[in-house]
Amino acid sequence: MVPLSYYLVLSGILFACGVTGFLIKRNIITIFMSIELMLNGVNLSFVAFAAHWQQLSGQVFVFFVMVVAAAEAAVGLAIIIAVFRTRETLNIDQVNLLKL
Amino acid sequence: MTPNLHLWLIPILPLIGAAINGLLGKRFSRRLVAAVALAFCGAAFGMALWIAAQFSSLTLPHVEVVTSWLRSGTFTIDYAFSLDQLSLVMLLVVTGVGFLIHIYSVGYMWEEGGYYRFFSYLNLFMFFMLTLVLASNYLLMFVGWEGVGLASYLLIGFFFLRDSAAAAGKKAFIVNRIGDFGFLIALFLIIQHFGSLDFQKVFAAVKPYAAETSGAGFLTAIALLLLLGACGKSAQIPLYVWLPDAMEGPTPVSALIHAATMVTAGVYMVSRSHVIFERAPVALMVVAIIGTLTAFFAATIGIAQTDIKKVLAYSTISQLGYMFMACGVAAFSAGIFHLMTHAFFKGLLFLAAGSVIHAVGGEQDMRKMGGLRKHIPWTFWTMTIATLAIAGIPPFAGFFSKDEILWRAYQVSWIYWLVGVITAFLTSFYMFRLLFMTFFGEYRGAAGAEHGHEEHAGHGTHLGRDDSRAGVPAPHGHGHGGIHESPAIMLVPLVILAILSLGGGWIGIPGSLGGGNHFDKFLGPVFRTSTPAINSEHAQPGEAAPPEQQTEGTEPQTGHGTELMFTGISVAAGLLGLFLAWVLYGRPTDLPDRIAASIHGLYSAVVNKYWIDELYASIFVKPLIAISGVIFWRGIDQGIIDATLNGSASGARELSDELRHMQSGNVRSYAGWVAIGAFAVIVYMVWVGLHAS
Amino acid sequence: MNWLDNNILSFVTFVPAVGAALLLFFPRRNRDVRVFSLVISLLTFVISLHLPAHFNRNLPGFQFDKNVPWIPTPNIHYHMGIDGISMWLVVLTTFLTPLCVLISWKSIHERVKEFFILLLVLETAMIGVFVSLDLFLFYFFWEATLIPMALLIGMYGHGRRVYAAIKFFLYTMIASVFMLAAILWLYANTTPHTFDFVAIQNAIRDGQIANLAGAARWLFLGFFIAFAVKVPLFPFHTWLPDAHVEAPTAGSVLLAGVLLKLGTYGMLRFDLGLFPEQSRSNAYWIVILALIGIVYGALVAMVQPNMKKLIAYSSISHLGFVVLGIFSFTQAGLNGAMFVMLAHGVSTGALFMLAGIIYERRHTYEIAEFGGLATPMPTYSTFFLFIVLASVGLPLLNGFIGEFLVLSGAFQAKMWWGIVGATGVIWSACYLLWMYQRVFFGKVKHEENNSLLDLNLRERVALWPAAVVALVMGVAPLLWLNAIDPAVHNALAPFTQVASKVVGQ
Amino acid sequence: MMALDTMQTLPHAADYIRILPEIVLSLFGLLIMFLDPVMDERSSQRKLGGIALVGAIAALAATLYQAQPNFWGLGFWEMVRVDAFSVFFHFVVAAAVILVILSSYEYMEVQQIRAGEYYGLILFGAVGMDLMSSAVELVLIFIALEISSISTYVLAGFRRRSAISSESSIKYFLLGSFATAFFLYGVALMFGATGSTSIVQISSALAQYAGTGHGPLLAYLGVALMFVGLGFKVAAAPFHVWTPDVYEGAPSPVVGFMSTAPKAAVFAVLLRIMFETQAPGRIWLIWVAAALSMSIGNIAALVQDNVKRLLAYSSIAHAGYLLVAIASLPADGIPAAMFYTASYAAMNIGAFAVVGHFAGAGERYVTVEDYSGLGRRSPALAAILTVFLLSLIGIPITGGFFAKFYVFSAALQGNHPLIGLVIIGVLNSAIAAYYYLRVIVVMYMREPREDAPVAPIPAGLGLALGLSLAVTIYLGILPGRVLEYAGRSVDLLR
Amino acid sequence: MFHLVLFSVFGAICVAGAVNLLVQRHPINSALSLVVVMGSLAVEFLLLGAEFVAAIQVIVYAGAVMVLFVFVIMLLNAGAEERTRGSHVAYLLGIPGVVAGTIIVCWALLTRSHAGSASIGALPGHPKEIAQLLFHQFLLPFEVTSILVLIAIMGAVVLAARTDSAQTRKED
Repeated sequence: MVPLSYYLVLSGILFACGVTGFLIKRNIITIFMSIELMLNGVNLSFVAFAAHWQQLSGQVFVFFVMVVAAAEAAVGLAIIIAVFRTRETLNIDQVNLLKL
Repeated sequence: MTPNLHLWLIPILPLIGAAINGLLGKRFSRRLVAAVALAFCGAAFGMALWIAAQFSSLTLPHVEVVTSWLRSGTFTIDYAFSLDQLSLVMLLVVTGVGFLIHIYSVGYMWEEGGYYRFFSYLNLFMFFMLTLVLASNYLLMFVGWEGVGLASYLLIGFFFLRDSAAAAGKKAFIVNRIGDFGFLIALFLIIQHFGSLDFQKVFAAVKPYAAETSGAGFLTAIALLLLLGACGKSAQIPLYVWLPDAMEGPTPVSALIHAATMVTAGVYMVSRSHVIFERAPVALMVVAIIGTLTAFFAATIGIAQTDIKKVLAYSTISQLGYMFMACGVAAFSAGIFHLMTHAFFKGLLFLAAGSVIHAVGGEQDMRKMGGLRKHIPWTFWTMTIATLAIAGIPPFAGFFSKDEILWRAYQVSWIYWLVGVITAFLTSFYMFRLLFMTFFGEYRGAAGAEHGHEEHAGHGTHLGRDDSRAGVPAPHGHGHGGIHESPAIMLVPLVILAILSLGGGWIGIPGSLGGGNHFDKFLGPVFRTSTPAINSEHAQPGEAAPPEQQTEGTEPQTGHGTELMFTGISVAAGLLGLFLAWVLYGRPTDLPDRIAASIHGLYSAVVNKYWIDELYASIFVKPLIAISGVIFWRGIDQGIIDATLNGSASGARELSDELRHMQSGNVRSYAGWVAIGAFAVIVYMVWVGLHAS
Repeated sequence: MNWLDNNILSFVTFVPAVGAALLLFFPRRNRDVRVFSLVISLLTFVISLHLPAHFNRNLPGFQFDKNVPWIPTPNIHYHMGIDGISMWLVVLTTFLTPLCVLISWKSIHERVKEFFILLLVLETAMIGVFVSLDLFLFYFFWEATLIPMALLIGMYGHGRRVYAAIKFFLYTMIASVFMLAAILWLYANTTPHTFDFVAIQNAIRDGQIANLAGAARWLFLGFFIAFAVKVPLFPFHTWLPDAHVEAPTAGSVLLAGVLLKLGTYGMLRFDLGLFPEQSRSNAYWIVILALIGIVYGALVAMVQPNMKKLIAYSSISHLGFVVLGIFSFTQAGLNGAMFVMLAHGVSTGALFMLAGIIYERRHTYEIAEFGGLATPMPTYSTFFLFIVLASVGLPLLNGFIGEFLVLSGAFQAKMWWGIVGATGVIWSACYLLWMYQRVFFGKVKHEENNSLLDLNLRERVALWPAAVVALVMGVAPLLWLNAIDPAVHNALAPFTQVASKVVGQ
Repeated sequence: MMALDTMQTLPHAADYIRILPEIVLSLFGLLIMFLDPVMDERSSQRKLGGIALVGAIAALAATLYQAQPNFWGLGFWEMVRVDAFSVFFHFVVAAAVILVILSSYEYMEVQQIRAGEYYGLILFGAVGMDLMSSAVELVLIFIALEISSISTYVLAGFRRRSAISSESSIKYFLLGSFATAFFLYGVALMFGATGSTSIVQISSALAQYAGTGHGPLLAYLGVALMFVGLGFKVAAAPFHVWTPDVYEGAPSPVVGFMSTAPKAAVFAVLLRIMFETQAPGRIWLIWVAAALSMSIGNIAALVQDNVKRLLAYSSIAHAGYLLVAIASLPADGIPAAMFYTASYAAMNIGAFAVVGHFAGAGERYVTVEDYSGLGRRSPALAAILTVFLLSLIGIPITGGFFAKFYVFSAALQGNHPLIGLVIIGVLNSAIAAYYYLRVIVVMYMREPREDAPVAPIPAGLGLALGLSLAVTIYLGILPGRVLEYAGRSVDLLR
Repeated sequence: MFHLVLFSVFGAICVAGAVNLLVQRHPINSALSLVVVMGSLAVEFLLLGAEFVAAIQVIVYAGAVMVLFVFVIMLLNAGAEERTRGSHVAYLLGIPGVVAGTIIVCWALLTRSHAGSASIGALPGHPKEIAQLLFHQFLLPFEVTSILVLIAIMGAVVLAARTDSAQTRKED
């Protein structure tokens, strides 16, 4: 028997790691991965809550999240490629023509 | 049931003339212009005479309401004209003298550009002056009051190419405005206390009040404020400064406006409101003091002036001082009497002076004249008469009026009398000085005629239009050479006025000289009905005060003997002045210069009119302009207010500049902002949540 | 009420707008545009004359009332109506506009079409402000006056026109949002929600507005600030000189002639009308500001080197009289205030026209550039003198009546108000006559001035009406006052009660 | 009814009508996808644009058909609800799509953009937005949100030759999905707090939670995180930072699109979540966000020289005004907000259409200075832009005026009027006048700059401008009917 | 007990992977550690009984998506990220904010989310029931996802497709 809150905390930590990654990583792809990490964290809490409420809809939600994540990945990576084409860099700090 | 005299026509007629000349005159020939002007002015005069003719049949005061002018709530002002003895006298004087001067001007101004302008202004003046005289309420009077000021502004500035003339006109208007300020406040006080400006109503309301012997109440306030107005208009201390400058105007203007009529408006107004003044002893005293001071003060200045018109100007101020003195001692009829005679002889003096100036080609400096009596005899003789009159030599008009005033002044305080006598002496001195310097000795201004051209070198700018020479005084006597008598059309008025200044005083011969003092009696109804009750308890409005309380016309306890003695003294003073003038200026001598040298400081003070103009300039005008310019405009307006605005604007821009640095362009910092925002939101919501549960 | 009386106000208001709309489809040929807009503005004037002609001077309250629902939510009505106060302001507007068209005949060279479109739109907006009795409608027109005016200044002005335009726009805009807030508050707190002026007035009088007590003060100020800036009252006045100096002649004429009156009209109608008690309690400092404005404006005007700036400051001084009169809460004062508004509209409008005329010839307003103009331009100088005298307040000309009434009213309210105000009589003479002397008297100082042409026919046609009206207003003020007086009496009605209340406390 | 729905295995016919606009849009999207390859590259743009236009109009028609009350109600097992509220937003979205398609009609050629995907993405994105406004189930909301987001990510990067375009795309994408994650986490917590993802049940659950401890805290957290996500999407401070960069880089018509339609949809979601679930503790949250957005947006815009950036900041500010409405009482706040979205859509799309047209190939002329003397070079364009700008300022007889007006009057309703917020708002709208005015001033009061040529207004753009102009003016003169319609949806959301 | 052990072990692996993702400087390492995270998450799902979810977690996520990532990394042969000066906002404000926020949230989750405890397979999510839901109640979302995928495809095609003149530089 494990308190569900442990699962929730775990998910929270994962989410936090994702956010941190977004903040500190420079490589666009890695940043994108951090986002995926956040989503995973969210998924965990969905499943946990589903278990708590005995509601399958939580798990279904996770399913949809995964689909979305996949779609995002496709688009996101395409965008990354496009950026790389015009900039020849993956360092987010150098993608700053637009400012002020 | 009194007949409808259509009083309103009297002012309107000259107005029509003014309108015609002003709008169309440009296309008229000079004759036509003159004809129009004379016609309408004459018509007014004729009407005045006609009214005078049937005056006895009127129930006085005779009021005619034309229509209502303005209304605000219950407070209304009508176009209402009233006629009583006082206004009749003024009416005759104004129209009569005015008409004469119109005639005179036809000749005098013949050479000037802007002929039509001149006459339209002149008629305009008549309009306003007559409104002032005939008005039946203070506001309508104020209309005339301001209007004459306007007319004098226009006429003083008639030679507008001369900066001095333009400046003088402005000065006159503004100084008058200062007086009018007082007048306005007085009106407001009257409205506040009596709810009306109608003479009859106001006076009726005032009558019950007792004289404010102890301290000063609102009546005193009203009186003093009215006095301020009067001082402005009648050139009394401290507001007299505009009148000497006003001599920049054409001479007939000086004669009409700045001697005969307009400047006496103050006296008229004070006498008109005598009901109020009589109840404000303090104010009366102030009037008397101002009058006395002015009379003396101006006379002293008059001594040293060399410009013939300036001398006359100061003498006018001085004579007006006499009139104020009269009013101040509640001898209103005497004041009006002097007003009338003064109108005659001073008008004459100016016209004569004009004729002199005309003769010597625009020269006004007496030092450049002399020995003119053989060239222009008519002018000489008429001017002599006028001089005798103003000097108070019997039996000329001035004698009687001035004597009356002095006598009445004495009864109030011997100081007034003393100063008055001294002034009389000074008056005759400088007047004869003028006479001698001008007409006796040798002609000193050989180049005068030529001199005239440069004097007002205004005609550098000829544009060949009608108005081209408007505003430049024509160099008189240019064309026909040298010194010459004026044309008949100018001499006729001189003669008529000479007769009047000779005999004009006879209608007011005091009893002490075996006369009946008809003038005083004539005006009696106006001035006698109203002496204040000792205490307001047992005095109802409109009730005539019992005879023994009357200050007017009561024969003083001192008998004829003393009165004759005083008369003698004043005459003597006049003669003394004549003699002294003869000694100093009658024949060529350097005595005057030596005297001047010996009392140099005093002399230069007098010559420079005690530097009053400079004083005013340095304590009022300059500081005001400086403050407005430096402190208000540059300082407050631009320095503070605008600066603050622009400052706040630029402040916003800087803030904005700071804000845009949020946009570092770096995604991670954006994410940072989002994270911070999220953090804040979370904290807040958790806080709320904890409090909610 | 027949059909015409029902809709006359709508006609007066929107005829110029329609004209502007038609102008859009005009070819860019200047002459037709000018003629057409002249016709339109004259037409408007003629129509507007219907108002005084059929105005019933005996019954107080609003006439030619037109009240139809416009927007259901919020409950906004197309509610128009005039009383003796607003009627004459409407006529003033319609009277000045044709003159503006005439005066801009030649001085506008390019983008003529746009100019006249803006002018006509502006006219509609201004009239709308005066006739609308629905707070919303009022605000609507109030804001609508900003754009055309700002564009007129910015597009056709001189020198620093952009700065002036923006300053004008922001200044008035920022001020009027406070009024908007106040209006919204009133709307939200009246039950049933309404913008109707009369309804709200009654609601306030009968104390039917929720928690008004606390808010009234702020509402009053909200309205007041907007009006004070428009007037402009002393500390808020600095936009005016800039706007005037840069504005084209027509712009200045309408700005001084009408736009400033929007402010004073607003004070009269809304501050006094809605918040009598607050007006009372705030009157003191407001009057002090007004007095400062009178003296300060005059003194600053005296030292202006620029003719137009001088006139601008003189309007500040004159409008000070208006505010003084309004917040004296006396019959005379309010009558006078109204009359000064009208008189100032005519005479200052004419002054700006005259300034514009000389600008067309010399392209400068610097007084130092002139001098001795009376010689080359006698007629011009005569007109100028006449108008100057009118605004100096010479009796029998329009300026005097108003000032006299205002001052006597103020004097009754508080003696020293009247006294300080009356000094204005002196000041105005000082700065105007001095300016006149420097411009017209003396010898011609600059050669180029010798060849100046005197007024041409068009300019005379533009000036004569102003001059005549200035005279008639002075000689027969009753023509105006007998309509104004009852309205003012009406407006003052609450103050008697307030006074008693004040005494009661 | 619900029970019945869950029993039966196939949805009603009515259910399909309840998603009719979405269906129409998707079909046309597919059609475009199929046709795109078979047409030749050059001539395809106009044809496809035409088809897309037809599709959008059809969607509009579908919305109108759907609008009849007998179709209202829940559909697809409580997934969507059609009511005045959602219909209104469907309408706004469809209209926006029409305008955008028209305004990008020629823009495509000028910028050489692949038309097929462009129109397809717009149509599919519109599907997402429509669903957002009608969905009552967080799952569906989430997916719809993603659809509209992803399509806009891609659209933002559509000027592929331009580095800034792709940059704006990547920034938008990264930050967008970042925010989505927050939203999702919020949803998770909400689910955790109530055990359901259906808004209907959530609200009932929260209702019965009232008082009893524990549960709500999660709910609060959920609301908080959802607000972060949605606030980001509507560019509300402090989640607005992405807006200027993205708007500057993205193609102008797209900016016009994504600053209006998705925003409207997200606001619909916000309204639903905030009001329908009676989201606890929302008022001050939104109060602060609104104040910040208005102030930051307007003040930061003061010194912007790039028109697109300037309009970006202005859109931040406008999001702030909208939030004011959401902070106030539902009865007046909801209609005000809805009206605001509508009028804002009209004027903003119009403005960006002008900007896009004027910017020329490669969006070269986008600084304020470039607009010098536009009033002379192209009076029509200048005049139209002026109207839009005036409307953005909030000057009478334009929709913008009434929009602000309703919002502020809504905020002043009730016993606790948000006076402070209103004061901040009106002051802001006054400040805002400055920078909009700057553009007008430059257009009319500066000498023309010849180096920035102005192409004559083409037909499509002209039509778009005319339409949005008409709408702006109409809303400025007769806002009554629209507002009244929006008003109907109030009780449905409470 | 056994449950707790499994949870803690895989939870630890999860966190470790997540942290490793952060510290690794080469994207490929990060990607691999992310795979680890996902794998262990799948186990956690299983522990909660969500078999179906766990399965697609492995297949779709760890399989498809991550492969895509790796592929792109290879395609752009992204090297180790170089140290460029980052943003102060992110470090000075972001990180502390995140930490604090996490603490608050975790605290809230631990104390206030009275979610009970779960035994192994707390909520068996058999594909059957999931499918029931998906094709009834969640039919609409399910269908809509197809549009989502469509968009994704289109977007990918548009953006990733070589432009005719790919070598053009940035225009501004």
